[in-house]
Amino acid sequence: MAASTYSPSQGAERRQRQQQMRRLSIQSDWDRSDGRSFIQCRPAFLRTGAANAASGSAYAEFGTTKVIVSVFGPRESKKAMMYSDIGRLNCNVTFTTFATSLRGQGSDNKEYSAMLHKALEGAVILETFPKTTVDVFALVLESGGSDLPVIISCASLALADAGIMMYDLVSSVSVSCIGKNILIDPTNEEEVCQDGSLVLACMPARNEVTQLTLTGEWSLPKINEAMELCMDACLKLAGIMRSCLKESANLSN
Amino acid sequence: METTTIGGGEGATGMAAHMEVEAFRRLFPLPFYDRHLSKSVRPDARTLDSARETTISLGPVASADGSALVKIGETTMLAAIKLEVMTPSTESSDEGSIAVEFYMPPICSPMVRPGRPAEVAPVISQQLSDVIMSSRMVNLKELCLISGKASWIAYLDVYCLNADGSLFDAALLSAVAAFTHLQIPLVSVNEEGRVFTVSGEQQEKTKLELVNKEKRKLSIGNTPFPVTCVIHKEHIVVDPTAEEEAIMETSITIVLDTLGNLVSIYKPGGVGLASTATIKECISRTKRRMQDLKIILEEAVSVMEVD
Amino acid sequence: MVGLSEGEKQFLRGGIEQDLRSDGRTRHQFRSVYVETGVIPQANGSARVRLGATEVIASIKAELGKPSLLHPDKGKVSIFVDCSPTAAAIYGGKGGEELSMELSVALERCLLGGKSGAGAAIDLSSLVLVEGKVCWDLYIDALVVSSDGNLLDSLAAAIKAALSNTGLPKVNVVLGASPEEQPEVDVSDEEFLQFDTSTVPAIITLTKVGKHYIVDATSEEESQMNSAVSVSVNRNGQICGLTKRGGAGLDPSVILDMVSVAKHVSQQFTSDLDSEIAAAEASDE
Amino acid sequence: MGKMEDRIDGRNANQLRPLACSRNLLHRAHGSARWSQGNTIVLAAVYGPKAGTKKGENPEKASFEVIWKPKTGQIGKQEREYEMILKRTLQSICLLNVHPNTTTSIIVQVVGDDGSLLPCAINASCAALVDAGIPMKNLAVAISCGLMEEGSIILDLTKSEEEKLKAFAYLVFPNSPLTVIPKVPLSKEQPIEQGIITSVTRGAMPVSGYFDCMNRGVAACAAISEFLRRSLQKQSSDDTSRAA
Amino acid sequence: MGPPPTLPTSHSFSSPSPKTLQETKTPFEIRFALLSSLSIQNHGMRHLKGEIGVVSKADGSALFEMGNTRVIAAVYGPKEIQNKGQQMNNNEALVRCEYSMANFSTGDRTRRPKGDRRSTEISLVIRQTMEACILTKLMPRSQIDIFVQVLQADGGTRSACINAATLALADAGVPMRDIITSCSAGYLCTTPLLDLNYAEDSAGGPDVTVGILAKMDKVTLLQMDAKLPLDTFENVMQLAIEGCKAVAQYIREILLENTKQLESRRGS
Repeated sequence: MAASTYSPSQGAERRQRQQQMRRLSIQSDWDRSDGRSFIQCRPAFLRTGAANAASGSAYAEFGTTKVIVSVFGPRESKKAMMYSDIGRLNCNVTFTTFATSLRGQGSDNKEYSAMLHKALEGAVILETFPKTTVDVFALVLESGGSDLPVIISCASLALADAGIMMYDLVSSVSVSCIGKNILIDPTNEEEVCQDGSLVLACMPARNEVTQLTLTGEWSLPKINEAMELCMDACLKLAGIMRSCLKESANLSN
Repeated sequence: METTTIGGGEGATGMAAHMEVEAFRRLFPLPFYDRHLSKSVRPDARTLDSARETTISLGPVASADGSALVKIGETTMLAAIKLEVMTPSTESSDEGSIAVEFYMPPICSPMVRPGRPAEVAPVISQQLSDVIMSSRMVNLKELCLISGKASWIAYLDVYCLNADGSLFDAALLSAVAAFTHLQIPLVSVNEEGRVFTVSGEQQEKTKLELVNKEKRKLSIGNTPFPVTCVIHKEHIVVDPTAEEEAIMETSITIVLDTLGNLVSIYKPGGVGLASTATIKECISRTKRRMQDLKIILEEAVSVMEVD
Repeated sequence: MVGLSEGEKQFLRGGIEQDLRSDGRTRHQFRSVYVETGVIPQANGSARVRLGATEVIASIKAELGKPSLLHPDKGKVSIFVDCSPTAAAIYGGKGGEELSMELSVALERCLLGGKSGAGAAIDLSSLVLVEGKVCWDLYIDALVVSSDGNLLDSLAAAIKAALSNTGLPKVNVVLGASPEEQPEVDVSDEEFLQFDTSTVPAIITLTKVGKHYIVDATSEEESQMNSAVSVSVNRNGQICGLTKRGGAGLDPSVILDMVSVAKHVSQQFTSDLDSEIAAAEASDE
Repeated sequence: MGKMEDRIDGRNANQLRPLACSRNLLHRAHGSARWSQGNTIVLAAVYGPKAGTKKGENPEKASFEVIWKPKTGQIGKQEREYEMILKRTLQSICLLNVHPNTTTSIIVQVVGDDGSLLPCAINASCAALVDAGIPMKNLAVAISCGLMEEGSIILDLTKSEEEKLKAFAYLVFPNSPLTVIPKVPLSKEQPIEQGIITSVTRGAMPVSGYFDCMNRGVAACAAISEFLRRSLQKQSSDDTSRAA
Repeated sequence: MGPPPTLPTSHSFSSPSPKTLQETKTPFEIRFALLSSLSIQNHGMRHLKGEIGVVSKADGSALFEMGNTRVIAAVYGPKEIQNKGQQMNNNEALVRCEYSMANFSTGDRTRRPKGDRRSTEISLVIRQTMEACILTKLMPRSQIDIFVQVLQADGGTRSACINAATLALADAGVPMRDIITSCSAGYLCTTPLLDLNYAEDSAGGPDVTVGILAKMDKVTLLQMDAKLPLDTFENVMQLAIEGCKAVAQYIREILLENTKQLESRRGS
């Protein structure tokens, strides 16, 4: 045995996944486990001001995916940094040890940190805070699928809450490709058996894509279809984000 | 200009007449608090011996076996317990174990940066595990599955989501609440000796032999409840905020259990000294606060049961 | 870390606008690719690829391992890219870690397909020897020795060349009587199985400078980019992965256009690369 | 004074293990001391005050840093806690306004651990600070008190006693100016006015038990501080003293 | 890979049939070949190969091979000091060195973290050795970075790195008082052995690494592990010095050849 302790649910989960995979790959039409249609997102719950120690913060809950993002700054850059006449954006994503079904290490997720940075850097007007750094720290409390898009959307909301200048809010949505079908906003179980995935982050008001990643095998028309689906969902999500910001602004007035 | 925080009393009070409150608070924090305390009120309108509003909600993390979210004022703690199976050591073959870890992720405070864990995090971590073990809140024998073969190890991970003083109080309270909420999964053993979970329907279908049919909940006896006080001159300030902790450096944490035993008196140095009378006073505050916390915890549990 | 003067920048941008880049190439033309295989004798397969002044080495090592619990019918492949400080002084210390991680992730995304394994360049199920018991673990290690832009495309080409150079020894597995017993493994040192690399895609990075996009950018050209899109295209013209780099946003229609350009360019590059690999293999024999 | 039940090592409940303190052992350090209580031995070295404070410390005061070196292995959570307790304890006995914007480092090397490690380390660091000439308000004296099952109290616990006992406390008292004037007994009527600097407890105990510990602790600390004072006053070249 | 160059000088050092080693493919075969070479008990040096200018973006670079050990060195600088905190002395150039091993450089694949103890130690050794020959006083307030990357490790990586670094520094045009070359020698089965490979090195015998300033005939680096009687040690060290001299001869030829090429390119 490799580890001295183990989670007793491993076996059951494996069976469940295999069953699901078999089911999904055979059928072309099925119901999603949470009753949504293929092009329906999970209900989104967004709030700003989740942690008052930060300059700005936001909490996002999409189904069981729960994320808190705090934004600190603009504040002094690290001493080792060289002079820069534009500001720096520093992103860090951490998962709690209990975020996933198997207990994790609770360490930084470098890959997501880099992706978050790429998705946001095009939207933040770095010229407005020269020589300083804005820190965007995300903590995934629970991972329930589509984690990265939720982190990105939540982070841009937190940036807005902190009053950092941006060209537009960044909203992000992912789709999974399973068999012939394209599923929007996939859950964990769906992500495990996906054949391909596409994550898109965009600034809807400017119709610009700030980040796009794609895995699996895709044809050109299919990419087109998935991107349109995502852009559409991003636009709607941005609307929800905007009303959340307005709400908190009204409250503080 | 003389701005020493220790002796700046007179100069500061003299200047206070022509100064905005916020500026005075920033420049002369100690006289600012002194003047408040002398009138038995705190900047957030609390009296010296009242704690901030405390809420407990159980089960916020679905992927954990037990979890709780505790807020004391703005201080927010999320505790979750995940159960894993281990082979018990030969000395305590019929006992499980508890592994406690306390995290301060960078989101909780501007002082914490990624890659450099906060200085106090390991200290609180150690304090938590000491108190949980000292109080014998959890009977480790209840975590045993098959004597000598398999027992539960409860990984208790407490995350500070927002740090605004009295971190240990919130952390211990969330840990206690998470243990109260803990639901032990039904398990069975396969021929290789590995333990695996059994869902309800599976059990009906296959008639697997269950290992722990009765032991689904831990019997939590002797729940420990903490109160942190700041000692400043002759005042005892209950449940300090981060600002109060930073300005008035001496703090003392008292943990009592429901039987009235003293689980811990923790006073790591500090300028102020704790005399017998002070400690007695703190203990009586703790007793009062314990009654409130008990009710809050019971209410949280009853809300869960209604759902 | 490329310091260019205003004049140089203008020259570069102007050249790209007029479809004549500073080294004489057109916008959609690759630098000549040079492949050498079998450069690391202790690896199962290895290759060195040079694109202009960019030089990378890839090595494939195969070890016998146990399939993961979640995928008992699949072998494991992991890709690690390392940026040697020799390539640029900023990769010294921990400076290269971020880029190394980014390249590793991008390569894994392009070569290993979706989570279910669909669209993977390397057929993971072909790596399994006994289901749930024994499989090959492929460790793909790549090293950037010299860097002059377009690292991702060069790395993908080097990995493809290294894979076609790879021979996995034939293995005879004798299962033990009880399920707990470790199976006996007999590794042949004479018979080798070749890898089929026809499904391995090529990565084409399109760098957007001004209004135009160019392929195979040098580091000077990369310093002028607004954004870049790396597309991995396999022989059938299917897209196997896509990564966007650079901060500036792109219009969705531009992205789609870039993808179709990449698809077009990939045909020429793939055939060039394949013939280079074949030539290298022949000289290696 | 309770039952005089003999302990494993033959001491009675009130008896401390043999104390030893030697100073100025290390050449490079500005001050150093080795303190032993039986087989628990700690070596403390003081460097500083050096210019500047670390980030997050108040630059208007002198700041301290404590580095704990375990006997073997890596520093863990327990050691980090000890570092913090030691730092705050020492901060409270030093005059912080004398050298503002400086940092004094105290390196604590555990040589032997046979229980009462934290009290021993506090005593050693205190002696090392005196040796380094760091301005201090008063000395701090630390003691461990264990609470027996039937309520009696034993002092200066060994490791095996710490493991067996239901509850024990590490207490740190200031050595008050009272002890400077010899032969003024701490009478029972006189309450402990100066109070405790530091308190760390393990295990649940009745509230009265804790106050018993405090009473007994303060008496024992008077003896320890007497020893400390004598050993610090000795200016012999050898500088080593041993308690009977 | 070009044709293996024959060792130009000193007939006493015969090449231990490098061809067979290079043609091998699998780790098993390599190990077998290495072990068989062990039984030959060769006194000679493995074949050498040096190449200048392998990294185009670097100010100076070189590839150096000693048998199966193959390293690349790149030099960046002299340039402005990046981190002022590292500056020790205002009157001298700051020399930095970083040694790294590729994941695939050894037979057993291991993922090694950057800056482990071994590589820190070797970095320090190389830095101190190179500092001895660089005229640091001529370049005050500047910094020279030397990066060495091991592509294949088969014993004597330290020596190969120092030789590569010398070539790279010369390529970068960094002023040096002399060229430093290095070679190792060991003592196995009562025979002093020159230029140990991995199998010989791991046999547990002593390993003496020597670095010399070739023209000045001075030893700047001397490292040894394990025990050796004093008189034997002298023999082994002498052997290593002979090896260094042979390497120096070869390096000089490469540099000369390189200069000639530069000259002809400029002339045309």
